[in-house]
Amino acid sequence: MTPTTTPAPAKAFTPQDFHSGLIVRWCPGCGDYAILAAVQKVLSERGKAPHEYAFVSGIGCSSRFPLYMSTYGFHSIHGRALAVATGVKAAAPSQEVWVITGDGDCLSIGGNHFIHALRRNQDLKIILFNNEIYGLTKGQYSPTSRKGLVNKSAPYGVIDEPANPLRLALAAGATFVARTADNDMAHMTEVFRRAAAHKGSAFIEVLQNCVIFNDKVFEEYYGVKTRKDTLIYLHDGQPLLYGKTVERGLRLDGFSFSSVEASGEAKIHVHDEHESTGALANALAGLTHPDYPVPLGVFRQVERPAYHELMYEQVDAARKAYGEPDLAKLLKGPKTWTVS
Amino acid sequence: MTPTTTPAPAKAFTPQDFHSGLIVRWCPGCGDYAILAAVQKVLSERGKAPHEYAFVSGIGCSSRFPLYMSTYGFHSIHGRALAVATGVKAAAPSQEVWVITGDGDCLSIGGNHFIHALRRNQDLKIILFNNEIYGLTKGQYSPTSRKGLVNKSAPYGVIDEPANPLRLALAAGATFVARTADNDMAHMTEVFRRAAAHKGSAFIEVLQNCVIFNDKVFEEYYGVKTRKDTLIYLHDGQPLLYGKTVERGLRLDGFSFSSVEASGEAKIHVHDEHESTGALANALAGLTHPDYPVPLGVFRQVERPAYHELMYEQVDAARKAYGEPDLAKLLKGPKTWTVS
Amino acid sequence: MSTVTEDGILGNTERHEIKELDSVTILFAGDSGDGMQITGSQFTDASVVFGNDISTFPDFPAEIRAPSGTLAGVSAYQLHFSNHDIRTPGDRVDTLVAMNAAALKKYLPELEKGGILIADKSGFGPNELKKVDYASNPLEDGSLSEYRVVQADITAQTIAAVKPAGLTGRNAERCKNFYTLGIAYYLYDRPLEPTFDEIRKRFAKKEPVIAEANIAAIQAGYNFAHTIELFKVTYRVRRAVFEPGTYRNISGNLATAMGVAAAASRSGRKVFFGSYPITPASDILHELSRLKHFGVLTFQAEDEIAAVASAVGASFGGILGVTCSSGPGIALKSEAINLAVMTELPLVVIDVQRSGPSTGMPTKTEQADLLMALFGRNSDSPIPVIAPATPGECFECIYEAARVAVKYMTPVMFLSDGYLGNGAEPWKIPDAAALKAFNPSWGLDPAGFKPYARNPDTGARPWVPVGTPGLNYRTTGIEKAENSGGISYDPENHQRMTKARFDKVAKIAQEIPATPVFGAQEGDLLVVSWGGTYGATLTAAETVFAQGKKIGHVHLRWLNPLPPDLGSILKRYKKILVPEINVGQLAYHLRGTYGIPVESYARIRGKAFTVGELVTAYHAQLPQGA
Amino acid sequence: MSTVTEDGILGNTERHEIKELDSVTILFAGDSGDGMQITGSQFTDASVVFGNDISTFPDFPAEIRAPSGTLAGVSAYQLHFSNHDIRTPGDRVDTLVAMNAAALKKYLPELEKGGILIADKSGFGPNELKKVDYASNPLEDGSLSEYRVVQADITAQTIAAVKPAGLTGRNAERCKNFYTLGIAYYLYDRPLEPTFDEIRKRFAKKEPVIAEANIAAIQAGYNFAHTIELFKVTYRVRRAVFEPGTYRNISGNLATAMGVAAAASRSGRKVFFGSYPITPASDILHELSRLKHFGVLTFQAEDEIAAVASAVGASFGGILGVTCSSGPGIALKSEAINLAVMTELPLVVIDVQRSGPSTGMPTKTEQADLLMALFGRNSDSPIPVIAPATPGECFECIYEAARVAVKYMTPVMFLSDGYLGNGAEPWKIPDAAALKAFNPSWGLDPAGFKPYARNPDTGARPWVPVGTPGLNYRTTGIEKAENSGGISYDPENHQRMTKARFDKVAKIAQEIPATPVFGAQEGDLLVVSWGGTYGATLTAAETVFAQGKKIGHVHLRWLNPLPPDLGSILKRYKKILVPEINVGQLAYHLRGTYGIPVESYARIRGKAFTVGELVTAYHAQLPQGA
Ligand SMILES: Cc1ncc(C[n+]2csc(CCOP(=O)(O)OP(=O)(O)O)c2C)c(N)n1
Ligand SMILES: Cc1ncc(C[n+]2csc(CCOP(=O)(O)OP(=O)(O)O)c2C)c(N)n1
Ligand code: SF4
Ligand code: SF4
Ligand SMILES: [Mg+2]
Ligand SMILES: [Mg+2]
Repeated sequence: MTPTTTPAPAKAFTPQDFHSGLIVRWCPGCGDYAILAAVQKVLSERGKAPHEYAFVSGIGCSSRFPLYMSTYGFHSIHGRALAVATGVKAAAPSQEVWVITGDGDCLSIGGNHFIHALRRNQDLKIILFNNEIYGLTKGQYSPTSRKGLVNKSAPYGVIDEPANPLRLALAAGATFVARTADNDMAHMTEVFRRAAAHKGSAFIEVLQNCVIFNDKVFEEYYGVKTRKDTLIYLHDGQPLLYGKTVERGLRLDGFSFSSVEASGEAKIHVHDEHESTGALANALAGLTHPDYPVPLGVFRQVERPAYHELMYEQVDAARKAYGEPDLAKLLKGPKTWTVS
Repeated sequence: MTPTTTPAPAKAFTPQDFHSGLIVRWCPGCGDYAILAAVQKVLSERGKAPHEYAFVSGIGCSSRFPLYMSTYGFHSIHGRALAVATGVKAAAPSQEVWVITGDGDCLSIGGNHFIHALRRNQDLKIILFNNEIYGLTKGQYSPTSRKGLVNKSAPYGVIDEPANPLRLALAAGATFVARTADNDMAHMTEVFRRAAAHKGSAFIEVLQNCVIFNDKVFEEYYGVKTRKDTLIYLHDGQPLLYGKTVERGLRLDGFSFSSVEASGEAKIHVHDEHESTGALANALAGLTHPDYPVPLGVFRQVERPAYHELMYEQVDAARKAYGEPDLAKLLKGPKTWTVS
Repeated sequence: MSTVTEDGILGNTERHEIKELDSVTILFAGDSGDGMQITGSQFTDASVVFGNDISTFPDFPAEIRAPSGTLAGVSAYQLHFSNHDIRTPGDRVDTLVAMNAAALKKYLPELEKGGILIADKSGFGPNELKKVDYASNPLEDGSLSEYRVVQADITAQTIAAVKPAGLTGRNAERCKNFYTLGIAYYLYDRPLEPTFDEIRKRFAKKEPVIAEANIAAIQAGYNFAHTIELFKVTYRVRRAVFEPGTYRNISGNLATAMGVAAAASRSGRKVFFGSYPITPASDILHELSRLKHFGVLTFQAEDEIAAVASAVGASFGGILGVTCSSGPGIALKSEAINLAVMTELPLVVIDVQRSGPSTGMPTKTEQADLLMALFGRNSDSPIPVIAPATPGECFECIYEAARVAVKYMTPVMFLSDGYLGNGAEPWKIPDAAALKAFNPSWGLDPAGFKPYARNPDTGARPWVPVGTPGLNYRTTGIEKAENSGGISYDPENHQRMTKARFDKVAKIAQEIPATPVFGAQEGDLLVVSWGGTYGATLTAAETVFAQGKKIGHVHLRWLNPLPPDLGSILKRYKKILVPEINVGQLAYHLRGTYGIPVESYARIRGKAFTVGELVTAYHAQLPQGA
Repeated sequence: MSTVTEDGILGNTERHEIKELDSVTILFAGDSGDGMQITGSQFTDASVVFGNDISTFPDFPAEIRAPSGTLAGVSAYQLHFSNHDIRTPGDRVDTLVAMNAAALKKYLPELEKGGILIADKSGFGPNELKKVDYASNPLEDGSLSEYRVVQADITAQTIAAVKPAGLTGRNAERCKNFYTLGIAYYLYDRPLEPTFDEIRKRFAKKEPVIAEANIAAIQAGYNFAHTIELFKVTYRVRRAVFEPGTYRNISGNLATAMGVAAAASRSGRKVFFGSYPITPASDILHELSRLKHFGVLTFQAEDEIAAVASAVGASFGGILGVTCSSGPGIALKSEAINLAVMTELPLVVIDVQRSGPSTGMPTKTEQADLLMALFGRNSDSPIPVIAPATPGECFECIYEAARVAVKYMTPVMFLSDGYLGNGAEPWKIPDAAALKAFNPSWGLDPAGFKPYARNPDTGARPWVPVGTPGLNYRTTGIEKAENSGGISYDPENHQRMTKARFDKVAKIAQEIPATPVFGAQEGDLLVVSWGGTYGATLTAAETVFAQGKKIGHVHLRWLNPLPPDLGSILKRYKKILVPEINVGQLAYHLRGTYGIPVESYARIRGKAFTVGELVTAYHAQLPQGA
């Protein structure tokens, strides 16, 4: 991932300036704390004041996030964060709108709004707190829960194939797709910075640990000790290398990747965030532990006009074509008669 | 596409046996007629009697389909065909359940059920009548309508990026994904035969012409005269060749295809319905006119246990573990006391 | 031929008798492809321009193109025009135009005995007769002897008439509706020129051949009727006396759309219109999509939930969210409407009601979503409900809904219906400049800003435009503490906030003027109506009052809150009767509110009341012989 | 130490006074992590096994793990146990266990003056005091002088007590709830052995250390209270007199789940349970997920709409569809419920009501979804509504709902609430074999099969298992012709079908037995209640009746249809009063149905009524001095 250069902030804000003052009420040890801190840190660097942001969420543990921000905030109803945010952005196109959502909120009840908001390229920064569980309702499986997981609503194990949020986002047409992890502050802040700088739908999956109902579900591959061998960090224009001593890499074989020794001969594939067809990002999104290293970073970043721009363009075009709105003329319509 | 060998029917049915007798009420010239005929033809060959099928639909022009079938049928509510079908299949696991849906019904209001039904690999044969418009409500744009299309609800042109149904189906984890066209009876019947034979979620997009509100929208590439040059027919294990004289083919360049002369040297990619990562199908699903030939046929076919099988396996396992259900014991629970 | 037009205007006085009538109902019926909606609208336009009062009722088939010749494929347009104030499209039909056997079969029961039937012979071939189970041709078997039947091979005559214009085949045949229009114009002594002008305006540039052919067809039909003296008597309905002013013809859906556009341009804030198409509400979306320059952002959402949730988001953002659907879609929106109730954001919810439950009869009308509007949300969730009485009133009511939504920071439900939405009437064009602007700025001072403080006059909290410096706040669907809006689980706070939400809606009563009562101001029977049954219920009440009965009539525009004076009005009558096109929802609501007996006249047939049945129903409630 | 257990059972007669009480309310309150729910349940179990009647009310924080020491983090369990029939968890608290300052702050107002307060000193450090704005330590500043305060460093003592078992640190500390339990057991003279057995059964295998530590903690608490004669007086509540039978303790949600399982195994058809988790309904899904061998297919859907639509599909398939949610989810289901109304398919909709509107106060109770249940769907859409009165009754009512759904081919709404769902009571275990089996086979003969023919006794159409040869049929949410079920837009058919759907629901009245009236059979005041307020409203009526007032009490199980004899019962009283935890929904429904005045006592505080406030409310409606 290429580090972004942030413009010098117009006014200096501290992360604390982005805190609403409400006591944060996640379980001690919950991954949500780190994500909150990362977002507040990134926003404090960007020069915009809190009132220039709006945070919109649905319902879930993660969805309480906006209440902890000093920005405008709407903690709405379960699954509808993206739909609500659509309206906020349309109403206030210069507002920077962030959406906070969970794997249940976004991919289960909210799945339809998810694919459509991405398809339209609505200018929203969407952070999916993926803990592979319904936290707030105390531990039912979610669409990202792994097959076989035993929990409250699946005492004999989950039989649903888990959803792949990144592949869905890509198929829906998202213009910015990334993944990061709650235990890597530096990586998180860098990904959030990149998302903030992107115009259009920016989708970020954060691997988020729920200490209560799904503890350590990512530990095997994102654990600090082993992660150099089990994760692969994506950097635009750089070969797909990983391993403690950067000794391994991904080689393209037809349509699939092979993990190979990064020796002189092996042709390690070079990451390209802007690859036109989206096939590279799709292939990377399909890599899972333990067969492959799990990719973190920006999978894809492309440009297309954002939805609110097109929406307002049509309004402006109509204004240009028909001039200032003339209500009296509208009411009269094409055909009238007069009674005196 | 490899032709399937249909087993000799136990009893001979005619397509007419699958007609409910209700007068078919689509607009004269509507593509829906041909799809109905194709389905009735395919079912008549398969040896199953009408009562062994159930057709479930939502609301839309296409969704009236089940009313014309002599099978069991449920013309339900807009967008919920897949959800309703989920229950039908669970209740009657030996019933063969087909779902008829439109681009609005399936991808707009029904989008969430779409991705989840495919993810779970529910054993449903899903035919999407894609006419890139809302027919029944008289011509508003749909999620598959092309950008810029002018219609009733977009007098200044559609600003939404169209959805790619096949890519969404693939990302959702569909185990059978195909595309066919309402003006090609032979191809349609072959694809439907293949879908019928598939166990698990089978998704088929049919390019369907709406003569009234979106006439000839596919004509440029599926028109009978030019289609050999503008479509490419997928055949498992065969190179991706097309053109009137089979003179062109698709070559893989990294992650994208190039259309090249099918001369001796060019390495034309060979289609593989079972390619493990799904990346090939995803790449094919991204090919659009006029840059590429539009693929028709089976993009992907893989095996995974179907949802109703897993569901009933758990019931059986529970029966085995706990024996015949003992209601009296359940009511008593672990701790009682007696008052005499 | 140049004199024929004048002839039309002057009337064919020399040649035959002209009878003056007070009002006439004509119904054009044919196959979906026969252009009956166009014929009907043209006749309507000619009548309004002439100066009649009118009321119309288009009746479409449910299918886009139902198979031709079938009952399901019949498309009809009913027009009632008169020399006085009328409010319904007519109980019974005076003249029926039937382009084929199916049209005749479906609508003959509506034709008055002795009424005129104009039939196109070519629509009564063996095939057409078989499709609707006619054993013999009714035009020939004497079964129509009680009617005045005019039959002609209209199709053939049309083809001949338009040939000179250069039209042949299917295209020529398509003009037959205009030929019929010509016959009808002759019969009812309508001027032809305005229609010719209209046709020229519409087609002349792009399709001059079509324009000429249509004109030729009208003229031919007119001449045919004139020349062969088809009718011994023709009819004339004089101008109605209208209030002075400029008028246009308007449908309810168009009036609704214009009302939303008016709210956008007069409120000082834009409107966000989030919608998902559904019959019979989609036309409002279509109209508004063309009115973007009025500050209306239209958003065709992926489903109804996104439609309403985005509208709520827009209202949070600071511009007025409006959403629009029919019954099934409104049901889906209920959870998100409740979010607007709880966060106290303005929102206008348009419900163009249709026949149900579930998909029901989507192209038919009903007024059966009242109780859903009042109660169709989880928990105690008050929202104001307003319902227009006529197509034209949709404009005023939706504007009022928007104004109240903003003033009281609440969702407002606007209950139109298929009958109002598609029906049309002459509408006195309101003065745009006189519409009260509304742009609340209460409570927006950053000093001491409290997002859930209440305006003492309205109970409303401040409406904050997102992005305003110093007013950053968070809201949620969770119960909130008074003033601060922070989350609160305190039992007494919840009690107070619940009360505050109800009080706020109750306060809207201060917007409702004194309720006018038609007829007896006290006495035996008070008829209470709401929504689209206004015309029929009032006309029937006029009839019965004119017969000397002690009957009064009240029509409600606001269903919640009810007018503050309604309770005392109800007490002045021995009986209360509520006629409704549902199983008795307003009757239940009045009983539920006032704890008094209320009778219900409930008919659920997917269509409007006739005045006749209501007169009978009123009499049944009145003392015998009184 | 070996004698202590016996001591407990026999009572400590020699050493101090034992006072007999009729009933006691004890409330355990502490931080979410303090294990108060376990303490409460253990005490409850000990009480039911001993033979008391009980009623409980757990009160969780909304957060999974709210920050410790805050008011929002307090978790409490209230238990009312007695020697006679009781129905509420108690108005006022006799003994309060407060593990920290927040618990004290939140629940002290509930403690009777003169009541006992048991406090863990270590929860009153400077930090804890600050978090809840205590300026000084109430345990020390004399502000608790009106109560009998027992304070000890429970944490430290627990740690010491469990050390021999091998537990240290955080794990040792975690046993402090058991230490408190020991104190409470001593105070109320409960036997220890059953709890020890229970603990051994649960932990001995997997975590023997934990088992021993917990037992040691209980014993230590007990000994502490005993040895230092903490209490001069201890209390004894004798066995209650129960109807003979075998009893268990049961919560409403568990009873509901078992009722669904019973329906699956006794109906002869499976049950499909489609649900999406939501507080406080999720436990029903959890329970049923473990009861698959009873023929319950559980399906955790992607959203509420899929949950209900799949259940409707299952019912079409031929097994009973059941769906379950709370208010916000029920709102989302309304469109699809209407599909079941229109297609006439059986469906059970479970609504475990919670405080609203919108997200409201999800962990708090309310009975405010009644009008949504009755009317929250587009158009005229009748569905029966049933509501259990007590946790145990959930079983019987849900079974009844399933039976009626199938017998009448209709959705049935089952209205439980958070108070019933989470609350527990002793429940006389019904005889499984005596549950009426139901498996309708009416109308399934292929000869003359009509999918929409009606059973003359019930108005129900046949329930066809999909796949049956010869019965293939199609259904739709569009209006259908009588008998054949083909699509029909005929106005008169729609009127008849609407009536048939209403008549069918009205016929369910034949399932309702005569309504028992408690107290005066006619007179000044009739109290009408429904749902979870049964216990409090009846107990208050008993009190007022015992005071010689002419008061009667009726509790409704069916809200639609209402009992056929209710109209005549209502007429026998001068006034009708409906106490409800909503703004007055049943009161409105009774007025709306009968057109008579009905008073409402409405409190919306997210919690149950107290008997005391109801007694006052009843008196306010009774003639003064009568
Ligand atoms: C309409 C509706 N349905 C269901 C719920 C209950 N509910 C609240 S949050 C939630 C799931 C939370 O899971 P997720 O989105 O993954 O968030 P997390 O708590 O894990 O952060 C559910 C089912 C609700 N509040 N509203
Ligand atoms: C809840 C609900 N919302 C909206 C509608 C209106 N509606 C019916 S069909 C339809 C779209 C049809 O489009 P599509 O699914 O593409 O089917 P087509 O008619 O093109 O075959 C809409 C919006 C409805 N019936 N119910
Ligand atoms: S339940 Fe899980 S996700 Fe929710 S706050 Fe606790 S640890 Fe975090
Ligand atoms: S409107 Fe279009 S899709 Fe619908 S029946 Fe007519 S041609 Fe077919
Ligand atoms: Mg989660
Ligand atoms: Mg379509």
